[in-house]
Amino acid sequence: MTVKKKVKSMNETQTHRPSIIGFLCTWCSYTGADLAGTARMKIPAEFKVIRVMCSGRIDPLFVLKAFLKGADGVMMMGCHPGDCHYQKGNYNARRRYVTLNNILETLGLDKDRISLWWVSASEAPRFKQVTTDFADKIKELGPNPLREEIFL
Amino acid sequence: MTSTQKDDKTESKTGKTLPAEDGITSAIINLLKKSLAEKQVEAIMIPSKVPDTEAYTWLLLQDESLLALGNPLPPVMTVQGGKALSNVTKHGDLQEKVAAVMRPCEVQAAVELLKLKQIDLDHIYLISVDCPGAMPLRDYVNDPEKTAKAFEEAFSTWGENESVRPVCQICHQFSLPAPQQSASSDNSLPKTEANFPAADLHIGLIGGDGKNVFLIPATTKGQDLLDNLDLSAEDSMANWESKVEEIRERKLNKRKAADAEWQAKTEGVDNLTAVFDDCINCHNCQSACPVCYCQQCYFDSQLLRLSPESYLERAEKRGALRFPLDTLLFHVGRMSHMALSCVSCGACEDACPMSIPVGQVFTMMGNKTQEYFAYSPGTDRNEPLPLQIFEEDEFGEVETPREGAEAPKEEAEKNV
Amino acid sequence: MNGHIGVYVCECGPNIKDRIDIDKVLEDISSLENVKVAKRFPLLCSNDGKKFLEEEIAKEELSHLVVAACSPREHEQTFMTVCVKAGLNPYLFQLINIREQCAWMIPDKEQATAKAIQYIRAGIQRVAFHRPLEQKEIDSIPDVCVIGGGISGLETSLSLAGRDRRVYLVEKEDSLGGMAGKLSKLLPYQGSELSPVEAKIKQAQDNANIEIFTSSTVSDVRGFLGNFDITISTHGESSEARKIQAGAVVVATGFGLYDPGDDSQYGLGQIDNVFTALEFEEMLGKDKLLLKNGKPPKSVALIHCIGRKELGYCSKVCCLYSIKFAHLLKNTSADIDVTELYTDLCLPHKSDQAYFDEAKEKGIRFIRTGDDVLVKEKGKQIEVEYDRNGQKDSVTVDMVVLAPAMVPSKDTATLAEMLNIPLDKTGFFKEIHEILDSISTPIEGVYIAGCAVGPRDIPESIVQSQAASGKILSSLIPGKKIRPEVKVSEIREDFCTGCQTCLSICFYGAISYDPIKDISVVNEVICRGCGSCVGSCPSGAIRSKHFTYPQLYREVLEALR
Amino acid sequence: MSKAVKIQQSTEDGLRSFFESLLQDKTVKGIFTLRKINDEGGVSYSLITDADDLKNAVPLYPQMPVNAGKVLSDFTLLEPIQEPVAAVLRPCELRAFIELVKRHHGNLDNILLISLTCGGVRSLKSLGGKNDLKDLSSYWESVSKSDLAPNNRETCQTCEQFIPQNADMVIATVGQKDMDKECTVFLTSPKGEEYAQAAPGSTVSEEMENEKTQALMDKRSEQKAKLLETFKHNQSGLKALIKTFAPCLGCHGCRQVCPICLCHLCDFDSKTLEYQPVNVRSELNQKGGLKVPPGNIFFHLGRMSHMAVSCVSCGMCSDVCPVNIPVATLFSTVGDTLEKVFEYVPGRSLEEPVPEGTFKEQEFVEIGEQ
Repeated sequence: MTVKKKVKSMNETQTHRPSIIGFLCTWCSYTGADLAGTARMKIPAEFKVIRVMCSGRIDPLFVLKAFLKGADGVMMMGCHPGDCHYQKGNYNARRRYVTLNNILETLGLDKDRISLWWVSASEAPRFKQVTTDFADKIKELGPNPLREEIFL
Repeated sequence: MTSTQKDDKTESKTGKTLPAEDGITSAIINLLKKSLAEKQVEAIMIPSKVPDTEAYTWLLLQDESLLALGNPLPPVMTVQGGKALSNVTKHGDLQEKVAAVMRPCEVQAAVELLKLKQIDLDHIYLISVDCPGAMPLRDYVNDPEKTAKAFEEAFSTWGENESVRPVCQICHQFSLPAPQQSASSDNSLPKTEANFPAADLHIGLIGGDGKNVFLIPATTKGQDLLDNLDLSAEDSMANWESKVEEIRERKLNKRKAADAEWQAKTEGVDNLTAVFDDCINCHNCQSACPVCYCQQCYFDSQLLRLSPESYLERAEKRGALRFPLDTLLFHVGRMSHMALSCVSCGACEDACPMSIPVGQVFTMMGNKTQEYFAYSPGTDRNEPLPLQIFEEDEFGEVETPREGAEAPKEEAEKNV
Repeated sequence: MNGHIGVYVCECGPNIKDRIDIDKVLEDISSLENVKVAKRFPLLCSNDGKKFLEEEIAKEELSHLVVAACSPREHEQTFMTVCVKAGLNPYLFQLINIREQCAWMIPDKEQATAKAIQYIRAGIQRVAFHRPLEQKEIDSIPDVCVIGGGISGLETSLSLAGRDRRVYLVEKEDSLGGMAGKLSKLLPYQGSELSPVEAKIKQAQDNANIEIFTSSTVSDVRGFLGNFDITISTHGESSEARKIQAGAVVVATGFGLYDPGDDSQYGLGQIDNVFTALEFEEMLGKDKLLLKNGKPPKSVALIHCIGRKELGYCSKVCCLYSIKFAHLLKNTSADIDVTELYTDLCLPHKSDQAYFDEAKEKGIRFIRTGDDVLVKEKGKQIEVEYDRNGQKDSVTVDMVVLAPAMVPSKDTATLAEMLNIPLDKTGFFKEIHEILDSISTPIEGVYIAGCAVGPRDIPESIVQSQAASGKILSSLIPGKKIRPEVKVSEIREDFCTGCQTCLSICFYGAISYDPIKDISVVNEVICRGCGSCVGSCPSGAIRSKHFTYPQLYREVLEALR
Repeated sequence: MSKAVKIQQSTEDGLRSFFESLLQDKTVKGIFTLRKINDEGGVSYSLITDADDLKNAVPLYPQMPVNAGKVLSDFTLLEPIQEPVAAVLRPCELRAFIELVKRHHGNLDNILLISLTCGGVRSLKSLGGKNDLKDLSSYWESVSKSDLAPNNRETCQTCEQFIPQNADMVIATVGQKDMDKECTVFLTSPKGEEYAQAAPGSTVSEEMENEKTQALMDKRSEQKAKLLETFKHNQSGLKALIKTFAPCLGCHGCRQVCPICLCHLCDFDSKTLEYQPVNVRSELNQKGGLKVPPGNIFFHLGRMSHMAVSCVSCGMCSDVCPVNIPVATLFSTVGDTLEKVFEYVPGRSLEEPVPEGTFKEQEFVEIGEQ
């Protein structure tokens, strides 16, 4: 596809709808999300899933990158502590989240746009609840100013 | 060298004289606006001022309103333009027509990087501007207002200004980068794609007294751009040319003097060592250098590391061993890697926290080696890098080329 | 990249067709860079569908395949098989979940369609960065390492050796037998007077398939089902380490006994003639059932449930052996006065009730007390104070025997760490499921048996050991190949700076350090591909295959459209 | 009370004669310390093996050309030192070295760690980049008065960890009135006491942390509080962050000199994170423009997420920044936050596992559950 066409089709989708990225561990949270779908639960359309093997795989740099690229919200999701398919990956995820969270807070950036949730394979209702609550929160926060920021 | 200058004079260039009622900056900005509006280019890369700050940075822009921040000739050179352009095109064609407005030495760097496959100019219009030099970055950071004022004066005192950076004071490539004595340099227009010099389009200021700017196409690409903008190059640029040559002569002489001075100051290892004494190995010079493009610098790599025992031995040989090790080896080694392509932009000197005159020393070394190979960096895209070619019967007299690089290494350890 | 990507959207009956405007989807994506063909199909997971895809891959000479259908958990494998059949590396394929996590989640058809487009665009971007990956196959080792030489360890070893498996039996004490070996007599109704433990030890020693390591511990374990590298350290005057390989590990490390502590209300170690059950067993064994003054006791109090309240679980065996003690005491002299103080009676087996009734007939007193029992000196005798339905009461005796609860044996935590298997809140090893699968752990090939899992009596331990053996015999079949994880981590050598943070992050010990190259090295057979090490590497030297930075970054970019 | 050696010479001479005796009776093979390299007041770290060369040693010179922790790490990276060497480091340099050793970048074997109660170092910036440190009287005067020395690095003015941990010996400077007459060295480990036997002085026992060091501590804490306030006002928030880093050249000198940044090939300089044409286009189209080179803030925040938890606040980064970005202020402020969060003090102990390599199951339990 030529650049011109690409530019056009991108500009069409420019009218800003909030975008929330969810990094989901495949064993618990992603399964929980599937279950929510199977149960025909209504999940915010702006919530987009990126599947990883373990919440421990979620490199803080991804989250940071997504945040700086203008994601209105980023959710890290994994198995509840003690239930990790790989034993302890989610504990690492938690530490990395805490690190990032505190960096953003100290620098006075929108730390609330980044969140971490434990959602098990059977917790479809919880999945619906946390995604919906977070989506509402993001709507309150409004669009991520970084999306338009040039001098990054 | 001067002979080539004369040849240039014989055939005078043509270009387009553009009135600049509201000053040269707005004249150039309007030109860029026009080319955006008329879809001649899809984006502009130009130094711009970050809102609410005194800081300049490169901006690649599509939204013409952003041009308000643009300044084709900011008082300082932040990131070297060639490096900046390489940064966004080294992984391939941008597929967007971009007009990149740069200082001549930045254009030169871009051309060197092209030869080194570190940049993709397919959709890029390189536009150079007559450059009065740049102010020392440290001065600007410490007192932007004062430094900016001082810079304004540089436009009236072409080639004579003392407040611009030392390397700028002796820079002879302040205008359309011209080959020195390279065979392929034939400055008659129009240039064919097969043989173009550095910039596609040059913007002359010298002789315009701030009331006019001159648009001088240097390649067919540049010429087409002007034609499509209804700015065909019909006016004679003789006046501009002669003034440029005049200044160039003066600066070449200054440069000779400076080179001689620095050669004396750096003669022998002890002197050279003294110059780099204060070096703290931050390697800012290397990372600021446009033609130091290595992903992993050899001198940062583990390759030079030794066991503690051998460090101790080396120390005992001399009573004391300086750390970090091989500071001088780094500079001399880097020199040996890039001196031929050094465009004397002074980015290294600006970046040095210890105010080591690294730019001036490298400029001197650069000149020497470049003259040696009759090579002038970044002025002709088709001129091959000397170290990528060789003639079997050249330099018969030279015995062991590595000696030069080795000796200082040994000495560097001493520093006592 | 100039690839030939084929994109196929599954209607999945009405599931996707009715909720997503597939034609709109196709229109949008068919024009994208590198997309050779984009089509729809009624049901791709059907035989027709699979056949269709197979033909398409060949016909269109696809370099990459993208299928937009259901969750990868549903049919990723199905379509990967199709790829293999069609001669396309299955890792050059991406399944986009537009059913569960799109069509079924978003009632609004327009929104659902828009999101489906985004997901598929992301998939196309991602798949362009996929690299072909190869499925390795390695031989499995049928041998088994059994940790713990108690009744469970012995039973496991014997039943495995019986099926000609080589067994490495590791016991930390200098002799086999464990706790059960210390019992003087089993309950009379449980058969012969001669301890069956000794019989089993003998059998094990005589069995050529069993190699016994006494005074030894397992000091390192790496690997997974079919492929464990194990180091056994033998202590003593000449301590040595021996490296063995095994296909499975059985942890049968038994239990320890609750220590109420010197300052407890039970006077243990303070008052003469207060003994623990184990000390009492030894006296029985030596047939020297005497007080400190050398005289036989005229009255004995047996206190159950020591530590039950503190630990929060019943140890299941104390009641029975206390009753056993009572019987044995009565057998020594009929007129000895025996009192049993318990808070709850636990009589799990069919013969237990009769055994208890028999004890009562023999005149043994059973008193149900509250939790607070106080043992104190009273002249030459011992007074045991307790409350009974809220009434303070006491009994005065010559000897007190305490029945302390079973607790995890002391090296349990270290072993759990080494084997990466969890403990539960009681500190015993945690089973996959207390009821449905009480001998498996989250680590394939590592099993737990006997009191290592929690309080068990001998029959239960034996049954568990046999169960563990059965699991191993049915899952670890000689000659059967093992297929290790494909999507593992790899080190980019020139980036690695040797800080070894990843070593401490990897739970599987899959990463080791190469001092020559001064870099970390991933053992691709052991690595499970969780990718936790990636986020821990400051140099970005670790890449997790099939979840690389560019691959995930494409998804991020598209999600932000 | 801790043991100390008193030498009846000026502190610097005292140290020199101590080092001399160490070298002469071969107790150590070399002395690693700051050393004059020219008459313009230039200094660099050197490994001195020849006793005669000690005249050039300036162990207390208030300047940090490089973080010595980084140098010692390079020195011992391949293998431990075989024969004893004495090294003089400032507390933050020692902390950096410990952090590096924990990351298997260096080895403490056979190094006699000599540190000092640190009055801070002068910022290279304050010298206009020139190494002209001949006149130190003002510096030493304020140190003896437990004052904040003029022209010190900002991180030094706010440093509350100027009393070293993990050292074998500690040279007393803060609040020392007569450093021109006497040299006091505290012996803070058995190793230190053993080596001190070579020292030409009398053993006394004194309080290393006394009201004088406390006085400096108070001033620094006050300064730190002030800095944090101004930080909250000037450096906090997106706009402020962008302003702060607007002049950044992307030279990554801050990373190059950072002792904790140990990667020999930084992820942020690698192809992985470089912009492909498609990224450039998409951002250009999305925003109408982008800064070149791109990813500036990403680099700084990313680097932060990698090393801030171990930041020893030595201030090298700010000092080498050609455009005066207060890098150190930002990083050490974030470092302080993380220090509290993970209860991890960089360089405090060799035993504490590095935060990024470990976790506690019982920490942050509320997170992710609500």
